[in-house]
Amino acid sequence: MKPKLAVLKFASCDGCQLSLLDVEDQLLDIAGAVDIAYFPEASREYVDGPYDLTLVEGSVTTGHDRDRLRSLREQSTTLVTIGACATAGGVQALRNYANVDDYVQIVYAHPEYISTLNRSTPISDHVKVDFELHGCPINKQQLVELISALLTGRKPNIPTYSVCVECKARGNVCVMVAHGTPCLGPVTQAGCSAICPAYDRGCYGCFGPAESPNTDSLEMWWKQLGVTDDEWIRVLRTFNTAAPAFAAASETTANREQP
Amino acid sequence: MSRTISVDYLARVEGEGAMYLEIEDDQVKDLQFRIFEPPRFFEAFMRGRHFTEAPDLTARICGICPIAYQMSAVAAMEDAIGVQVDGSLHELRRLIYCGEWIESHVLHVYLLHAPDFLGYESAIHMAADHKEVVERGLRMKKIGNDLVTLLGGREIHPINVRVGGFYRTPTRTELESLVPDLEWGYQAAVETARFVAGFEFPDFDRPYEFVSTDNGVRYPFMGDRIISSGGIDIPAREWNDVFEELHVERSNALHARIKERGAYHVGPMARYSLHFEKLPAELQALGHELGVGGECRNPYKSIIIRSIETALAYRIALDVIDAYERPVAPAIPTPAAAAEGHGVSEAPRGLLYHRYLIDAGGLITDAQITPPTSQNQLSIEEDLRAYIPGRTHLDDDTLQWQLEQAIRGYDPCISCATHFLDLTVKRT
Amino acid sequence: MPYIIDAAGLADLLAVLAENHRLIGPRAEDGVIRYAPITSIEDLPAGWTDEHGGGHYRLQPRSDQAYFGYVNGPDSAKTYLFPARAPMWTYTDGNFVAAPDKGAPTAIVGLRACDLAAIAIQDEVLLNGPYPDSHYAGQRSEFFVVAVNCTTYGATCFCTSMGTGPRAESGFDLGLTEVLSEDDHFFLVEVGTDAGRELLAALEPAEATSAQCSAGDDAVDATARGITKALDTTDITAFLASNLEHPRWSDVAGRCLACTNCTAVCPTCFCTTPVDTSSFDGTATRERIWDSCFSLEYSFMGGHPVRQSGAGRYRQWMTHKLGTWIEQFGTSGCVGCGRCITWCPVGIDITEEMAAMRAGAGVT
Amino acid sequence: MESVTHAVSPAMLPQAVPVADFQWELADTFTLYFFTDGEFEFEPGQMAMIALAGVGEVPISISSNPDERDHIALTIRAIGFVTKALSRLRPGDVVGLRGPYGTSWPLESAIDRDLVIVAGGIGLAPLRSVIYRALNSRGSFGNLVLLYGARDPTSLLYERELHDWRGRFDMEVEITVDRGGPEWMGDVGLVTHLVDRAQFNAEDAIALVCGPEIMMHFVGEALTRRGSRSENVYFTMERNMKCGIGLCGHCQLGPEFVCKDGPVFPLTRIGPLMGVKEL
Ligand SMILES: Cc1cc2nc3c(=O)[nH]c(=O)nc-3n(C[C@H](O)[C@H](O)[C@H](O)COP(=O)(O)OP(=O)(O)OC[C@H]3O[C@@H](n4cnc5c(N)ncnc54)[C@H](O)[C@@H]3O)c2cc1C
Ligand code: SF4
Ligand code: SF4
Ligand code: SF4
Repeated sequence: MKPKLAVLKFASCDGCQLSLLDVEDQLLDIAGAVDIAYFPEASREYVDGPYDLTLVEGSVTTGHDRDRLRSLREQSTTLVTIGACATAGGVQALRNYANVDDYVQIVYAHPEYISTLNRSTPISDHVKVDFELHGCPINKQQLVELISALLTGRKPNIPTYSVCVECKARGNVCVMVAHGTPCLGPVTQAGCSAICPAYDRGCYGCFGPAESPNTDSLEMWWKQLGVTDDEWIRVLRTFNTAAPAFAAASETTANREQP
Repeated sequence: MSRTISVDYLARVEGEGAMYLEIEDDQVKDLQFRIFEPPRFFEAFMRGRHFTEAPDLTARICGICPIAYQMSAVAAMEDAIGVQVDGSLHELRRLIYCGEWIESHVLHVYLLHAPDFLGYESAIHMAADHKEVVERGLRMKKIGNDLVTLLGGREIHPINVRVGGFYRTPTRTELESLVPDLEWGYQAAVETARFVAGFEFPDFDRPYEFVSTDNGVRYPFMGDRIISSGGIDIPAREWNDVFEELHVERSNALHARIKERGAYHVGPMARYSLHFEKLPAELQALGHELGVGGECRNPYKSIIIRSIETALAYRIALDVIDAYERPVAPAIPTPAAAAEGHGVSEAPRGLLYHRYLIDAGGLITDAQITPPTSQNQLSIEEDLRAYIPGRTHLDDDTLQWQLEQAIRGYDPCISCATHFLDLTVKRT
Repeated sequence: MPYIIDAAGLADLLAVLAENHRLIGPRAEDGVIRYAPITSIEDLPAGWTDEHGGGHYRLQPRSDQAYFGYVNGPDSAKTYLFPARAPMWTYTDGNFVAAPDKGAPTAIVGLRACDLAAIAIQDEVLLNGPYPDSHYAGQRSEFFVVAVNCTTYGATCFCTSMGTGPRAESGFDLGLTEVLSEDDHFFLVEVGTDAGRELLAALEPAEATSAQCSAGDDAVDATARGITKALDTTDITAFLASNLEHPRWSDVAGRCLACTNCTAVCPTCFCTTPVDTSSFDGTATRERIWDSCFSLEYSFMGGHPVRQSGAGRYRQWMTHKLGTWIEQFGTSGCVGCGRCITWCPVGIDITEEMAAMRAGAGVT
Repeated sequence: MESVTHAVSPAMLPQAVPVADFQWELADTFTLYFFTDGEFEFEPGQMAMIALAGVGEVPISISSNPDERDHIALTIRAIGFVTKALSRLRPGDVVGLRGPYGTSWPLESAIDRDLVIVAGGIGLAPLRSVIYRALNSRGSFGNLVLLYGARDPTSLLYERELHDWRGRFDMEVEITVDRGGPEWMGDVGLVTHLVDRAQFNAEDAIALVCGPEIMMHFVGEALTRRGSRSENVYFTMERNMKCGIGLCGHCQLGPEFVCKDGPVFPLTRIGPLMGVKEL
C-alpha cells in the first residue's frame, strides 16, 4: 500500500502547495510513490482519511478553520506545515499588531459579512506538528527532500542553520561585508540556497528565524550601516512577523523607541 | 421539479471557493458563487509600509501570479514618484512576465482544465493514459519556471523585482542558455493549441464586455491605459471613475463591475479579442485555423486562447532575448515623493489594478488592489445562470462537472480574490 | 637566483599554463577579488586593490596598474581543493560505488604565503593521516601553484605573527614578486619545483640582477614591517586550555551570530557532514558538504547538541584553531590571513579576542 | 560481496554486506550479525561505521567475540532515525560497513592484574567483546569482575551470557537496577555501589568502563575512592561522529578526536575534559 498524501490549505497564497506541482521533473515519480488522496488544488478526487502524510499550507484565521484543522490532525499520521503562513502565521499575521475591525473596514464595504479571528496563527498553535518547512514560499527541493526522507525513514535534511552557510557554499559574495547592503541572512534559516545575495540583494528573512538567532548583535551592525529603527522593525515584521524570535526582536526595538 | 447542485469545495482552482445552485424547472432560482477563503487584509497592512516594499509584499497575495502583482505594484509606484523604466529594463520585465504566463497558462491548460475535457479527476489520473501529453505539459511549464527563476531568483515570489528595475540583471549568455528550450516550447505550444482545439466544447457564446490593459502598440503585458469592447478607453488613473467594487454577503471577495453597466470580462479571451491584430501573423493564422478567429466568446474555449497566448509568450521571450543588451545599471533611482500612483498589468488571468497613496517619507497611506478574479466574479455568475436553460435534462453529476468546468475556464484565483469557491446546485 | 619577466612574459606564462590546465586566477568581480577561472592576463585585476576591516571589504582602484596589488578576497585554494560540496558515493543495485574524485589538472595563480601555509595544513589534516581523504587527494594531485609574494597588505593581515608570510618560502611551483616603480614594472620569478622549472624554461627568462632582486626584497620587507595586527602565540595551547571558563567567551557570544562565515572563508577549516539522498527509484547518494562548529547540529548527540550556547561554539572554534590544532597536527590551524575578521558580518576579530583574553578582560 | 573484509579504498566507501542474522535483545535493542571473510580482525572496544543507503551512517561498537573469526555482531539500540531504520532490517538486507576504527581496551596492561569491567545500560555492548577475550585467556588475569547496572530488569542486555558468566567460578558478576519490581531479587541502586563492594585489588586493577557519561563520571569517583589509580581506569566516549576516521571534525573533545584517539581513553586524559561543560 502506498502512503496516502493529503495537501490542503488555510489562509495563504497557494504558492507553497503549488511548489509540489512545480517539481515538474519529479511530479510523476512522486505520484507513483504516494497515493495523492486529497489535493483539491490539483484534483477533483477526494479520498477520505486517514492520511499518512498531510501537508498543510496557510495560517489559522477563522474559528471554522481552527475546527477543520483539529479534525484533520486526528486523521493524519504525520502532519507537516509548509511555508511561513502555516509555520509562523504568514504575512497576514501583521494584523496581530492592529485592530482587525479596522482592517475589515479598510478592505470591505460591509464588515458585518466578514468573520475572522483577531489573530493569524501558525498551525502549531492549535495542533501538534511533526515537521515544519520554512519559507515564503518553501523551497520545492526541500519539499521533495522531506517527502523522500519520510518515505525512506531518513532524517529530513532540512538544516536549521543560517542562510550564510548556503550563501558561502553557493559562492556568493557577502553583500553585507563587500557592498555594505544590510542582510538578514545571519539570523534567517537556510533553505532558499541564499537567493537574494546571489542577486546582489540583502536577505529579507522569508525563511524565518534560524536556530539561535542573535538579532541583537545583527541589529547593532545594521544600524552602523545606516538602517533606522523603523526599517529594522519592518524587515522583521513581514512574512514571519509572528515567529517568536522575530516578533521579540521587533518588539525590543519598538519599545526602546518610546522613551 | 426542482433540484440543488452544491460543490462545497471547488477543485483545481487556486484557493477556496464554493458554488451553490438552485434550479426550478428550467430556470435558475438561486445561484451563489461563494468565496470563503478567509481574507488576508493586504490593503490594510500595506499602510505604513515603505513604497519599495510593495512588490515583495503584494507578491504574497498570490503564489500563482506573483509577477503580475509585482508588475502592477512597480507600475503604480513608478507612476506615483514620476519615474519611467524603459529600454532593456522594461524588456526584462516583459521577459519575466512571459515566464509567468507560460507557467500559469500551461499549469491551467494541462493540469487544471484539460482533465475536464478528457474526463479525468486530475492530470495525475490523466497521466496514466496520456503520459506523453502530461509530460509535454510539464516540460513546457518548467521552461516558464526556468525563465522566472533565472530573472527572478525563484519561480514563486521572485526576489529580484524592485521599483526602478531589478537588483541584478542577467548577462546575455545567461539568457541565451534558455533559447533552445524556448524554441522547443513555442512549437509545443502551437501543438498544444491544435490538440486542445480538438476537444468537445458546448455551444455557448456570451455577450461579454471585454476589458484589458492597453499600451497602444503591443499585445499587452503592461500598459498605461484601459480599453474595452464597450468603448472604454481611459488612462489607468481613471479606474475608479469607471469601475466600482461591491461587497456582497456571500463572498469574502469584492465584486467589481462597470458603473451603471455591470459585469465585464478580463483575461485571455478579452486580451485576444481586443488585441488580435497585434499578434504575430503566424499566431493570427493559427487562431483562424482553429476556428476561434479574431474573437472568442465561449468560456469553454478559453483553453485554446490560453494555448495561443502561451505560444505568444515563448515567441516574445525569444524576441526579447535576441535583442537584449545588458542595462548599464540594474535599476534607476527612485526618490520618494508624496503622490498617488496607479498601475495596471495583465496577470495570466486578466487585468490587475493597483493604486497607492504615499507620503513624502515614502510610506504607503492607502492601497487598493483589484485582482482579475474579483472582476470576473459577476461574469462567472452570469455564465452559470445562462448555461442552465436548455440543459436541465443533464444529470446532476454531468451538470455539476460542466458548471465547474465553466468556472475553471476563468482560471479563477481565489487567493487573489480574497483579498475569493464550493459548488452547491439545488434543483427544485 | 630568481628570473625576471615582464608583463608580456606573465601573459606568456598564463598562456602556457592554460594549454593543459584549468587556469584559476584573481579577477575583480561582484565587488571583490575572486579566485575564478581566467583565460588570459586581461582577466587579472590590474589597477584594483581591496580594503579590509572587521566585517568590511571594499574593492578600490589603485593609482597604478599592479596586477597583484590586492590582498585577498573570500576565496582561497580551499575553494578548489576542498569545495563546499563533494560527491562521496552512489548506491545502486546493492553496491556502493565511489564517486569519481579526480580533479581536472588545475593551475592557480596569485596565492599568497598564508594561502600556501593553509594548503600545507590541509595536506597534514587530510592527506597525512592513516586515512587520506580521497576527494582532496584527487584535487591536490595535479595542482600547479604560481604564488605571489605580498607587496601590499590589509588591515586584517597578521601572517607575521603566525610565521607564515608575507614571503612565500615553499609550497609553490613558481613564486612571483611584482615590482612596480615609476619607470619599471617586472616580476621576479622563483622556482619551487621541477615542474615549475620546466614550465618556466619555455619562456626563456633572463636571470634577475641583484638590484632587481633587492627591489623585490624591499617591497616584501616593507609589507612585513607594515603589518601591525598581531596575535601573541606564546604558550598558546596551554593558555587556552587553562582558560576554558574565561568570561570573555560569553562576551564574544553576545556579538557572535554563529553564522559560520568565519569557518567558511578560513582556508584551513575542514569540517564536513555527509548528506544522504534517496531517489524514488531506489538509488541513493552520499555527498559531503562543509559543516561548521558554529551550527547546533554539528555537536548533536543523544537528542540534543553538546554545544548549545554561542559561547561553547565560539570557544570550540577558537581553541581548536589556535590551540588544540597544534596538539593534533603539530601546527596552528591559523595562518593569519585575516579572512575570518574581514568576512565576519559583525567584525569579530580573533586577534582582539585573544588579546582580551590574555589581558584578562571579560567585558569590552 | 557476502562478507566483511578489511580496509577498502577510498576510506569512506562502505562495503556492501548482507545481514546474516537479526536478533532482538530487548524491546528497543537488537543485534545484527555479519559473516566475515576470516581475515577480518578487530580489537575489543573498536567500532564500525554502519550505513544504510539513503538513510545514514552511525558508529557502533563491535560486540562479538573477537576470537571467533567467521562473523561479527553489532548490538544497537533504536533511538533515532538511522538506528530505527536498522531495526527494520532482516537477514539478507544489505548494509554498508567500514572499519574497524578507533582504540581498543588495553587488555595487555591487565595481564596478571585484576580486571574490573563496569557497564551501564547499552554500555555492556562494547564491553562484551573484551569479556570474551579475557575469558579466552582467563589465566592471564587476576580477579575478573563485571559490574553491570541497568534501568530495570527488562533492560538487562545479553541475559544468556550474563547467566553463563554468573555460573562461572572464575568470574564475579554483580548486577543492579535503578528500579526493581516485584519479581526482582537482586540489587537495586547505582552501579557505583557495586564498585564499593566488589572483590578486586583497587590499587593495581585495570578498570574498563562504558555507559552514559554521567555514570562513568561517578564510577570514576568511586574507583578513585577505593584507591584505583586514574591511569588504570579506561572510559569509552561517545560524540557525534560522521566519518569515524578523523576527517570530519565532529567528534572532537578538546584536543582528542574520539574516533581515532578513542573511543577508549585512559581517565587521565579524558577526565579533565569531561568536566568542562559543552566542550
Ligand atoms: C564510538 C561509538 C560507539 C557506539 N557504539 C554503540 C553501540 O554499540 N550500540 C548502540 O546502540 N549505539 C552505539 N553508539 C551510539 C550510536 O552511534 C548512536 O545511537 C547513533 O548514532 C544514533 O543515530 P540515529 O540516527 O539513530 O539517532 P538520531 O537521534 O536521529 O541522530 C542523528 C545523528 O546524530 C548523531 N548522533 C546522535 N546520537 C549519537 C551518539 N550517541 N553518538 C554518536 N553520534 C550520535 C549521528 O550522526 C546520528 O546519525 C556508539 C557511538 C559511538 C560514538
Ligand atoms: S550576504 Fe548575507 S547571507 Fe550571505 S554571508 Fe553575507 S550576511 Fe550571510
Ligand atoms: S535570501 Fe532570505 S529573503 Fe532571500 S529568498 Fe533566501 S531566505 Fe528569502
Ligand atoms: S582563523 Fe582566520 S586568520 Fe586564521 S587562517 Fe582561518 S580565516 Fe585566516
